[in-house]
This record gives sequence, structure tokens and C-alpha cells, in this order.
Amino acid sequence: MLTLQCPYCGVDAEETELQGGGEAHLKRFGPGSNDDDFEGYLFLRENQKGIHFERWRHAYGCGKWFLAARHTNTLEVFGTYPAQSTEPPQHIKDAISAKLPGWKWGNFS
Amino acid sequence: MSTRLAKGGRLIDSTKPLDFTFNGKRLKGYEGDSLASALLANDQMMVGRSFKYHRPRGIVASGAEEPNALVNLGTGGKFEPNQRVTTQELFDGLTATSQNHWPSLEFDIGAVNQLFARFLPAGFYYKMFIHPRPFWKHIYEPFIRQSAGLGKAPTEKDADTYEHFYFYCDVAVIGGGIAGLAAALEAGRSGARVLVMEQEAHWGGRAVVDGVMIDGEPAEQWIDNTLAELDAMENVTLRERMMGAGVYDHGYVLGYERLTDHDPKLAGPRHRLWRIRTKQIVTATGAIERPLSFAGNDIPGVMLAAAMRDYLVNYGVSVGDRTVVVTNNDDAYRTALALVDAGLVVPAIIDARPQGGGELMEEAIARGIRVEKGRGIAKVKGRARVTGVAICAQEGEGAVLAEIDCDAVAMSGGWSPVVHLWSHCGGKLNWDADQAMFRPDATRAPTGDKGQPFVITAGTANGHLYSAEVLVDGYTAGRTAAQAAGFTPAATEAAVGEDASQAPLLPIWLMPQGAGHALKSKAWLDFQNDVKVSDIQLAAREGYESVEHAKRYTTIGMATDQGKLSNINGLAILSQALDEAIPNVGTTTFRPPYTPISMGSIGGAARDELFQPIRKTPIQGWHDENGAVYEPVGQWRRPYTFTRGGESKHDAVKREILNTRNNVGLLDASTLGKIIVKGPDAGKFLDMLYTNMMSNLPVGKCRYGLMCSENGFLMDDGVVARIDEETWLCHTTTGGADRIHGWMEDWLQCEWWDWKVYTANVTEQYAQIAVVGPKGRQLLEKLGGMDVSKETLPFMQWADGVLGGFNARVYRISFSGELSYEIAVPASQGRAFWDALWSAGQEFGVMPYGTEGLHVMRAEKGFIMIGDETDGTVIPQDLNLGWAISKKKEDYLGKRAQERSHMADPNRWKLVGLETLDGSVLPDGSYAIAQGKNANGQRNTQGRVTSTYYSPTLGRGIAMGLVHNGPDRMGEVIEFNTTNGGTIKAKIVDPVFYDKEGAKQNV
Amino acid sequence: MSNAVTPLGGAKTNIGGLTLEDMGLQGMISLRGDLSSKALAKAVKAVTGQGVPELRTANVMGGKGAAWMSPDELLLFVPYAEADAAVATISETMKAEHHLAVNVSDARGFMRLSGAGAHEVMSKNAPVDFHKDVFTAGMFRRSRLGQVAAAFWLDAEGGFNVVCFRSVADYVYRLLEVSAEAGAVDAL
Amino acid sequence: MRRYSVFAIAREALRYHTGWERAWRAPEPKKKYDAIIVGAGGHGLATAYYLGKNFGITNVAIIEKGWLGGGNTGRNTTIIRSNYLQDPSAAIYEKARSLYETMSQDLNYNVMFSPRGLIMLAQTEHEVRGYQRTAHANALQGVATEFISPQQVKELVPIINLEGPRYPVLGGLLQKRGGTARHDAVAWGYARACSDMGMDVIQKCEVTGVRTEGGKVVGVSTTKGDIDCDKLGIVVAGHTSVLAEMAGFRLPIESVALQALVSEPIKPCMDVVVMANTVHGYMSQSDKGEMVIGGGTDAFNNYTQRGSFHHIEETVRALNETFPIISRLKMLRQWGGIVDMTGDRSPIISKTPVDGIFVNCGWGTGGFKAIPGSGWAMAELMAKGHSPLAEEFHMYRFREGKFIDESVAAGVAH
Repeated sequence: MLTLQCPYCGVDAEETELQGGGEAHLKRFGPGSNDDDFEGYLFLRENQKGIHFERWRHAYGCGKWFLAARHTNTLEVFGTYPAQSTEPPQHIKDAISAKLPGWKWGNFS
Repeated sequence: MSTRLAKGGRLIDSTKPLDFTFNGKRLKGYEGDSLASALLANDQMMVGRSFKYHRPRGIVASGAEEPNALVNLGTGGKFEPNQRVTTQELFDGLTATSQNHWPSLEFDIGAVNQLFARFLPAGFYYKMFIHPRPFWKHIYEPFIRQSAGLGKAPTEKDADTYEHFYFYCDVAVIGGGIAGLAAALEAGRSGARVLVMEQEAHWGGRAVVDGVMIDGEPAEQWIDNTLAELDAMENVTLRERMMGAGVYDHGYVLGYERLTDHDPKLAGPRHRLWRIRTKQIVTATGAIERPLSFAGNDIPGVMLAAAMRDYLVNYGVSVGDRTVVVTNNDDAYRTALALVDAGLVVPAIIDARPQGGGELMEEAIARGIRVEKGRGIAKVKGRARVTGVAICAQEGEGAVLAEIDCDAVAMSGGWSPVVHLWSHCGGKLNWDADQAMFRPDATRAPTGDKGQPFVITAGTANGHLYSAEVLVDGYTAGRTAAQAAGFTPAATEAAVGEDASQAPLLPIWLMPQGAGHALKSKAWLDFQNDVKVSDIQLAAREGYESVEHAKRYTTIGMATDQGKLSNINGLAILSQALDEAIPNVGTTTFRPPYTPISMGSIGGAARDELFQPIRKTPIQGWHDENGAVYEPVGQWRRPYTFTRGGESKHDAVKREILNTRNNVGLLDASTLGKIIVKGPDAGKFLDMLYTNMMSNLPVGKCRYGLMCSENGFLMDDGVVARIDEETWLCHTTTGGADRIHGWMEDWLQCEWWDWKVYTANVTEQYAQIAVVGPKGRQLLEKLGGMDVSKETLPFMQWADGVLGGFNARVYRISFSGELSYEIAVPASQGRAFWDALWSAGQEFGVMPYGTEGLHVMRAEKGFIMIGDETDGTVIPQDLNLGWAISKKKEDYLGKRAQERSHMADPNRWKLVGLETLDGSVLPDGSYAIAQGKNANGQRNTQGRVTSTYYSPTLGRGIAMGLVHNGPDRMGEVIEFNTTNGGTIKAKIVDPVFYDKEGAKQNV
Repeated sequence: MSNAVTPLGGAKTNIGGLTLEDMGLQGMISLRGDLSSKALAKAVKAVTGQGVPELRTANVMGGKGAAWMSPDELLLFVPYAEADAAVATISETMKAEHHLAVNVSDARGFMRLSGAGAHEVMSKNAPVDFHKDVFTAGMFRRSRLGQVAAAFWLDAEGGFNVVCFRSVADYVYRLLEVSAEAGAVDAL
Repeated sequence: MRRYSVFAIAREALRYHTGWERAWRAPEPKKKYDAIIVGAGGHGLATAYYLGKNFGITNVAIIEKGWLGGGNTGRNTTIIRSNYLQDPSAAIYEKARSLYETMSQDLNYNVMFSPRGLIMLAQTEHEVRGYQRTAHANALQGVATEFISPQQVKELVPIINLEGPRYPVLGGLLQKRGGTARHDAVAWGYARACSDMGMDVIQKCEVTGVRTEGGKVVGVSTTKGDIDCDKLGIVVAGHTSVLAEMAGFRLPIESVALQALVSEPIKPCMDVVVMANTVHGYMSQSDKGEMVIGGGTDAFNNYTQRGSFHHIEETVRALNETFPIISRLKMLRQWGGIVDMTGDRSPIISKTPVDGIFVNCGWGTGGFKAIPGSGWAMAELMAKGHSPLAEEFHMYRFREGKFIDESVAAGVAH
């Protein structure tokens, strides 16, 4: 039963207030993109047993989407941040490195 | 025999007798009794039958760990199977019956299984019943099902109610023994919000029964003072009859509070399920005594030594007149002393340890009790109850040295800390070889959302068996938890516990250690599931070496007590058989709940009318009053049709359609989604959302639009109206309203966050009523107000105005092919407006129509319906909706996906109309068959029916479907299948069956 | 508006020391925009007489005020009959900047739960800490009640004001009623 | 291998069951195998079994990091059905179901396949149409199903509440030969048969790396050393992404926790399996008497084998409504398993970018019922490079937009 802090309204929201939105930081590929890029965007997933960056919506709260860095095996949450981010904030990356030295996820490390 | 003593019984009130029945027998107990103590007080030694062999079973424990004494409790709507007599408080009028026997507890046919016991070893059913094949389902399995199953199935709906309760605290203490109370005291004094749960109705745990002294006084004194102090603290909540059922991630704890089980006459919910969020958890859950494995250890009258002490001290009940005590540790001596104190006979204490015990043994000897050191029990004599024991050398093979007559046996094989809650979320354990127990490893505690440890274990649950250590551990745990939760506790003087020093325990996993098969196959590990030492050894021999394999193969620990008594003994036997150290063999996983919790409590108040919300339109009341037959659509219930008198649904639908086509019909369309999209970039945004252009829609006009998922599949449709330069109003399907609004917000917040667009879901702001049919305009004109003429308000336009005194927004859109107005008024006036239309419409023969009429009429017009023509795999191109896909646009959601090879494949099935040759109605979901079979032997197909109805307008069946190259095959006759192997011929036709040129809607 | 009715039709129940009641017709406006903008503050002031509420608070008094819904959204409370006029005023005041003001008065159910134990009744239905020292007057929260979305705040008189969607007003009302009838927990 | 039979039992009884041999050997790994299967769950063991039985390939190792059958094979709700909508699904699930019919005899191990009948309740008009469509599809796929009336449902399931205040039962899709089997026995039976064919079932051996040369697999590295192979089958459900990453490719799957629970055992009161998809609950009664109940999946990636409690709550709430009598039963135990979900919720049985590596995954919430069919197809694919049953389930279908989407039948796969 996860609790995630919504970076917009500051509420420590219980999972039942939230709606999961799958992998974060996906780059959209539209018309004209090649098959590899499109498949990567829509289907291929990191799905690591370890660090994961993911989308959540505070659906029953302020209604805003936000992103979270979470460990898929310990469920530790390294931080949450606004959906309007093209990459995780440095302090969150640092927090991850402290626990998972040399971690790599997609283009991030 | 077991009976009630003249004196003693600290928990009962002998001035308050209670009546109850067991198997119809009228029995007496006292207020404060547990059902177990009351049964024993009435010499009810046998209380049930075991699962596999149907062996006689008696009460073996005094708490939640009881594996044997399960009963059917109560009757009718209050009937409950498998209730533990040890955790059921007695109340006046209680009725209980024993389980798993036929015809009676005393005489049970199933007991013949015992005779074949030798032929029914662990896993026997994997090796038998294999031939002949049909026999398993028809003969073997039915027999096995009947003989299994324990309690009866309830036959009536639950007469009780339940509820949930969210609770937040800093420290949750689970267990109200002295360790838990000490922890609570320390945490409470720090100012932290503390919740203390005790599963029983009494505080203090074992301390009082064990005669512990604290600060020089009997433990009872300290417990009372502590409770008083805790009670006085604003920040501390004490709950008894509440079990910590489970520990979940991120500090989530389930508390299972039993409110009326002890007195069903009380008002209010039966159980309350607490959903607790806490920063820290202290599990002070105590320990459970282990049985010893000797032949006949399952015969009624053989009981855990501490349990026997409980019955004596707490309830004034003696289990036997002559009790032999058998042990491998000092604690059981307390039972012997208590029995003697109560004037009962203890013919011998059989101590498997060559040197025997310490202080307590000396005291026993001093009191004249015979102590047999280095001895064990070869076998227990008796069938339905103990008549005596044969003793032997523990280190031998069971040669009988002597026999002792007795009617009860008190056994103690040492203690196992209750580590369940510690382990639920991944807390790790260490094996303590000296005390022969698994103890929580504080350095490998469960971790929370910040990676911090969030469970601390204290007292006996942490492996401490001396009250002095238990108390210190409790205080420390409380202090540590409070600190971890952000408080600074003032270190206080810990109370000092004292109790007799004890000689070391000697691990004994089999008695005697050299027992042969005859004895091992009578030495029970799991009393309920009939698992014996020999079964575990067989599993190991056959290669079921993992502890999980052995468990599943023998079913040890899978009974309703989940192995509270059997797991460690079984594990030890397994490790011996594998010649591995116990920690290397490991434990099975601990899963919630600690003890079973009612399904009712899990559901809580969500039942009947509150099971799920039922969304209601402002006009629902009218529907209720006028014969609406509902169909669930999402959480709404929309009128399917309105039946009149004895009319069938089918006739009602037919009437509604014909009346709408010939006169005028009303449809409550309030459930349709309505989303405002506004901003400088709103047009650009909608162009991405819809397959067609919306940015160029003129103000005042309406346009039908399609929305696709990024996968290219058609997911919603509806009419969009341009309200002003910056504002559009998007209609969605009923089911789509919330989904599409969320979809819009997702793209605006996560992808195009720099676009200036705001959305608002105003679905429920309006009651929307469709006035449909040739006389619709007359009806509105009679209401009076705005001009609704063709000239001022032509087809596919909208206008604001006043109708019959109501502020209204009128859309000239049609989903039926008739002259049609969809009119939105403020929801608060929806009912009044409907009533106005209703009375004004009488002279025009107005009738309401429901969703089925809506569906049929749209099908007659060849309009597609999301969810019928689409199913998540259909793209607009399949539905010949190419005209609604902008060629100008570079991009829209789903466009890229639609370029994929399979989506662009010219061979996709496409939408057509279908007509049976005989006018009959094609079956729903029927497939068009093609020649031959595929590689997997399945009949090839070339299409399928997506919608099929009887059309009252045309007086024949009509259908729409997707057919391979359909649009190019007009007039061709193809065959559709029926579920009974038949086929129906149907002709491919234009999907528009009615008013092809659209003359009727455009007037 | 004479023929306007609320979804609860003026319902009122007294259970023990608790009162649950329909708050009647209430003007509500959903206002989306830049909450830090002067024009927005001006508009809010103009129609509610109140300032822009702080994060997760409501300053509603006597049916007028505002509640913080999200970083770019407020829920304004005005007299029912004045809602449309208020929307016009806002649009005028904020015409220079990107915003959305829409009348949602009819899209909501609005009820109030007051009396001893109200905190506990709420606690039976929402995953929120309602402890008296934690959930204090003026605090505003959006969450679940049972299985539906709801927003609520505690007023100065100790009553919980509950706003939900119109279609589920019956459900929410009944949910609170049943929870109240079930009796006190005596834990908060 | 000594055959199991009532006579063997009798013989052994006379000597206190001292003569039973190991069900499977516990060998150390060899240097090289023709084929290595990673994952000794049902799917992996079945793959190995059919490699041997159908193609005579017996120089095979099945490597398991824990204990065989310890993953989802031993954690599911044991439902077996093949009433699927899409042709490829119906084909492989029906193949599996038919193999279950004779599995006990084929393996000489009683897996207790019990074709007691399975009903999917239709509780909305939309569901009625959906299941009627499935019934028509099944009729052409050789899958025996029928759409039955509420009264027929009531006769088969006396404890059901047809008139819930919310969703009345409007009918149901019945598969008479659907049912359940003893999940552990399936894994144990296959393991015993594989071992008997000379294959090595190697437990407590974790794969730490996949070794390739020039785009072709040459072996794996494990906690018991390097092992070479010509062909490698990855059959590890929730952990497939982890293995794929070792082999250097990504998959369209995400791992989530799926939960289940059982009640305390009661005397038989429900002989068929009932699935109520509108309210998201399904239930059957085991031979022990427990009500076996399936819950939902979490909305987040999860490897913990623990789920969130609110899914249990939603499921039990729904079943209390559908079967009112269970309200007074008690939940004995809840647990979770890690299932891998693909982009269309259908499985992947496929070649991969690495020559010689094959993957079988993505069974999501419905893997147990497919075990024999899945193994049959995977074995054929590994042995011949082609399998009609696996044809449509290749991993490249997503980029082609060629989904196998079962959710369209208003059903959720279990």
C-alpha cells in the first residue's frame, strides 16, 4: 500500500487516491518516425528489478500528474517531481546513487 | 475428567452463570469464560475431528494458535463455521456444533480412514486415482471433497454489518502484554500518537498466569497502573479485542476489531477493520508454545502445558485429575506447580533433559512431585481421551520403562516467538540454536517508503523469555520507535521484572529420539491436517526437499492455524531428514492475516445499496415512477425502455421507436459527457485529439468527431460545438466522460504543458434532453421562447435561449435520423424541464424512450456505436469513416499507429449493412464463415456481426457488421454461424437502412 | 430559481449528536488560471469578497469564499442566483489573461456533517487523518469518500462541508448516514 | 521410474513407505546441453517435457533460481478454460485444456484435473453481447461453450445472488469442460517426467548472465558456474525483462503483482468455477473446501510478490455481493505473484534478436491454464523454428499493430 507525496498539493497520498500511469519520460514519436522508435515509445519498457521512473496522477486529489522514482523491489520512494520534467531532478538522482551506485535507467544514470 | 474447580478463575464471575449448547447439549458456563474453558468445565474433552483421518480432537491450546477446536457457531444469518473455541468468549444462549464428522462427533464413519492410515501417507493422492481417467471427476474427487472441508457452509445472507476506519499514528503497538504496554508507555510519554492493540479482552498477556513479579509486586498491579497511565494520555489509544492482522508496505497496518462477537445482542457493526498508517510499528506479539512429537500426542487430553495453566488460573478449570507433565524446558514446571497448588495430582514430570531443570524443578521436587529426567513418552494410551502414558528413555527407541495412569498430559517443547507481523513485509529472521527458535534480526527489518526500518519487535516476540528482559526490551522498543517517529522520549526508569532462573532448554524434535516407524507414524506435527513425523520424512526421501515443497506435499502448516503449532517442529524434522542445519532449510513465507478475518469486515459497509455508487441523473426520479427498466452503463443506470402495463420489453421498445419516428420522443441524455476546452491553443489541441479538424469549426456550429488512442484504435466519438473564439464544448459517450477528460488532462499536463488550454468536465452541470421526432419542433414552439425554426437554427448548429422559461442551450443534432433537438438546461431544473416537455407534449403523443430504442434507431441510420462497432481493435478506416479523418493534418493521436503494416492492410474487415434473406434477426456476435480451416484446425472466417436488431420501422431484422472487403461486395450473400452449428444467410447491403438522403433530420 | 432543486432535496438527518444536512442551492464556480496573478485575485475578491486561499485551504463564510482545488484551480462559492453574473464579472476582469471560469453550481452535491463524532464518521470513509489537532478549521482536502471523489473542509463551527458530484450525492449522503448510525469509535 | 498406482501404494504401505524413490534427481549441471530452459515453473518444465516427448531432445537442463514450481505455478488460482475470443488464443488454450484432460495418465502423476465447469457471468447488456460473440467464435474454433440463462446459472451455482441491487445476472458463458487442477502437481509431475527422460532439473541455481558470440547464444553463467548450450529458452514470467536485459534486448512487458486469497475450508457448496468480470471477482472451491479467490493487479511495477490490500478489498466486496453467504467466512491467507503484462495482454512465444534464444512470457494473469499448450508450442518453436500455435504470438506483432486483444470480449483473462 504505497504512499506518495504529491509534489503539487503536498499531500501524502495513499495509493487509493492515485492512478498509476506507467513508465515516465517516454518521448513521443509521431507520424514519420521509424518503426524502432515508435515501438520503443509505445511498447518497449525498462521494467527493471530496481529503480523505476513512473507516472502517477493524484486522481482523487488535485488531479495533477506527477512523476516518481521508486525501487520496484524495496518499494522505497526516492522522490516525486512534477510531470513537466524532461529528466529527474539531480537531488533525486543523488538519492538513488546513494542506494544504487552505478544505476542506469534509459538515458539516465 | 476435566471440570470446574470450586475456587480460582481470575477472569470468570461465578455469580453470573450463562447457558449455552454444544451439539444440542445444554451446558453452563460463567461470564468471563471462553467457549473453550466452558466446554472443558463440562468435561467436553472431544470437540472435533481431524481433516484427513477424522481422529478425535480435543482442545490443545488456549489462544489463536488452536488447531483442533473449531466449531460451527450460531444459526441462520449469524451462523459462522470454523470458529475457534479458544478465541470465542462465552455469551448467554451461545449455540455451537462440532465439525467434520458424520453422523456424530462420537461415532464418525470417516474415522475408517484411520484404519487405512498406512495406505494414505503424505501425497498419496498424487500417486493414486490415476486410472481410469473419468473416475477422478466422477468418483474419487466427489468422495475426497465430501470428506474434507471442516465447517458447514452458511445458508443465509449475513445478518450483521461491518465498517472500516482509517487511523493515523506515530507508533502502533501490536500486543498488550507487558512488553507491549511498556513500549506504549515509553512512546506515549514522548508525546507520540500511539495505538495499542490487544487481540484478547484482557491485558497483560501471560505475565499474570506465569506469576511474574514486577517492581516487587504481582504483575497484575503494574499492568493496572500502566493501563491507568496510558488511559489518561490524550495521545494514546487502547483497543482490546483488536488483532493486528497484517503489516503492509509503507507503514500500513490492518487492525481487526471484533465488536459484538462476545455479545451478539450488542447494536452496531460486528467487526471493524482499521486501516492504519503509522510511522513505526512495535510487534510485541509474544510467543507460542510448541508441542512435543511423541506417539499419541493428538489424543484429547494432551494439551500444551501453558494452556493448561491458563485454564486453571484464568477460568478455574482443571483439564484432568491426574496430569503427567512432559517437557524439554523449565516453563512446564510452572504448570505442575500450579496443578498441585490447586490440589490436583501430578504423578510425574517427564523431563527429556538428562540433568533436568533448575529452580522450578527443585521446587517441584520439594513439593513431592516425581521428576523423571532423561525420559520421554513412548506413547499415550487411550482413544477418545487419555488414559495413561508409557514412558521410555528419551535417547532410546521407545522400550517402555513404565506406565503411568493419568487423564491428561501437559506438554512443552519450548517456545516460538510470534514473528508473523515482523515477517509480512520482509523482516528477516535468525535461528537461535540455544533457545531453538527463530528470532527477528533487528538489522534486517522491513523498510518503508524512505528505506527506513519501520517495524521493531519487543519482548517474548523478540525471543526474551525472562520478564526482566521482556520489560527492558519493551521500553527500549517504545523509545526507539518514538525517536524514529521524530519524538524525543525522556529516558525513564524501566520497571524491573523478576522470575525464577531457568536451566537451558534441550531441543527435542522427536520423542524418543530413536522412535521407529510405528511410533513416528503416530507422532503428530499438524493436528488439523493429520501430518505426522513419518510424512515429513517421506517427503524428504522423495525429493520434496524445499521447505515449500515439503509443506505443500504433506499439507503441514496449511490448516486454519497456518502452522502456528506445527511449522517449527516440521521444519526441524525436515532438516534432520536432509541432514541440513535448520536455518539452511529456511521457513515458509508468512502471509497476512495473522489469524483469519471475516470477509464481511473486508467488504465493510460497501454492501447492498452502498456496494457501489449508483449515479443518478436529475430526471432519475421520473424514470423510477414511470416503469423504467434499467441497464447499467458504467455506474449509471439508464432506462433501457419504459414498459407500460403488462407490456414486454420488446413491445415497449417497438412502441417507443415507432412513436418517436411518427410523433415525438424524449430521451434523458444527461449522462453524455460534456467537456469545456478553452484557451488560445484549444483549437490546436483539439486537432491533435480528434482525427478531423476542429480548429476551423465556426462559432455556433457543431461537428461530429472521432478520437483514437495512440494505438490508432477508435476509442470515443461525439459532437463538438464551437462556443466562442477560444471555447469548444466536446460531447463524449456516457462511458467516456471521465476517461476522456482524464485523457485530455494527461496530454496537457505531461506532453504539451506549454500549450495554453484549460479543460473542465461539466457533464453534471446540465440535464440534457433529446426531443426527437417530426413533432419535436411543434412541442418546443408550444413551450415558447427562442426561435427553433429551420432557418434560425438549422441542422448541426446550436443556440442559447429560453424555452418555456428555462435557460437552455439547444443543439440541432440527431442520432436517430429524425428532426431532433438536444437541449441542455441547468441540472437543478432538469426534472422541471422534463415535466414541462412532458405536459406540453401530451397533445403530440410524446413518449419517453430508452437506450434500446436509441440503439435501434441509430442502427437503422447506419450510425456506429462505440462499444458495438468498436471493440478496441477497430480503427476509423474500418468503419468507412475516412471522411472524418483529416488529410490536411500532419499529426493527431493515433495517426502514426495507423501507418503500421497491419493497420494499413487493405484486407481488413470493413463495415457494411446486413440483411437476412428471410427478414429474421441475425444472432448477436455471429461470425461470417469462410472456406477451409486454419493451421490450428479452426474454421476460417470473413467477418462478424457488430450490431443486430429487429427494426420496427422496417418490420425486419437489420444488422451491421465488419466483412472482408465488405464495401466492394454489395449484394453478395454470405453465411453466418449459429452456436448450435447451423448457418444463416445474409446479404451485404448499405449500412444506412433508413432515410438514406437524410431528409428527415434536416428539416 | 423557483423550480431549481438540489440532488438531496433538502434532506436532513439527526443521528445521536450528529446532524447531516443538505446545504441547499449553492453557487459554485470552477476558476482555472494563474493563482498568483493580480487579475485573478481581483476577480476572486470581486465575486467572493475573499482573497485567494492558501494551499489546501478554504475561506468560505456564509456561502461566499474560495477553496484551493489545485495549483491552477479554485472553487468559488457565491449565492446560487449570482453564479452566472459572477462568471461574467470574472471573464471581464481576467479577459487579458488565459483562464477558464465556469458555473458548476448544478454539477455538485453539497452537504454538511456536524456534531460530536463528525471526525470519526469522516474517518470511516476517507484515507485522511481527521485527528482534531491535525485536520483543523479552514483546512480543505480533496480525496475519496467511500468509492467516489469528494472535497471537504472543516468550518469554524466544527462542521464538515462536503462537496461531491451531483450524480453521487445520494450515495455520499447515505454513506455518511450509515457511518453515523454505526456509532462512535471513540478513537479520535 | 517406478510407476505410481494404488498397487504401488499398497506394496509400499507394507514396508512403511521406505521404498519410494526420489520424484526427480538432484544433479549437478553438466558442461553443455543441447538446450537450456531457464525457469522450472510449469511453462519451463512443460517446454522441456515436450522437447523430449515430441522431438526426442533430452540433453536438456531446466535451471531454477529457487525451487521448482515456486513461482506463479504455485501461486495461482488453478483455473483452466479455453473460452477465448481470438483464434490464436482459443487455439493454444484449447490445446492446453485438452492436454490437461490426459495429463495425469501421460505423466503418471495425479494432477487432479477437474473439468467441473466454468461460468463467466454476464451482468450488463454489453457483456451479454460480448459473451454471445465469444460463444459464436468458440463454435468455429472447436471450443465447446454455450451461453446460458440466469436460471441455468442458479441451478449450477445455488449460492449465487442473481438479483444484486447493482448488477443482476443476465446469463453466463459456460464451458462444461473448464475447471481446475492441482497446481503444484502439474510442476511436480512434469519435473518427475523430465528427470525420468534424463533431463537435469537444477534448483537453487540462478542465472547471472547470458553469453553470446556473434549474435548467437553460447550459454549462460550461473551461480553454479558457466553452462553451454545451443539453444536457450527463457521462461521466467515476471523476471523476463531481467533475463532479456542480460541477453541485450528489451521486451514489451511490465511486471506487476497479482493477488489471490483463500477462505477457511468449508463443506462443498460450489462445484463450478465462477468468474464475474463486471465486478472483477472470481471464485472456485478447492477439494480441501477453501474458497479460492482471485484479486486484481496493482497499477505499478512490482517485484515484491506483495500486492496492495485495496485490491483484496475490492474483490471480496464484489464476491460478498455475488455470493452473500461468504460474508461470514474468514480469509485464511492472501498472497501475491509477479506477472508480466504485454502491450495487448496476450503472451509472447517467440524467437528473439539473439540467434538461438527463445522467449516465452507475458502470460499476465492467465498462465496456469496454458501450461501444457505453451510448453507444446515453445518446444516446437525451439525444435523446428516454427510452430502454428505460436505463430501469432511473436514479439514483433506490436510494431506491426497486429494485436491479440482479448479484453474486447468484455472478459478479463485469468
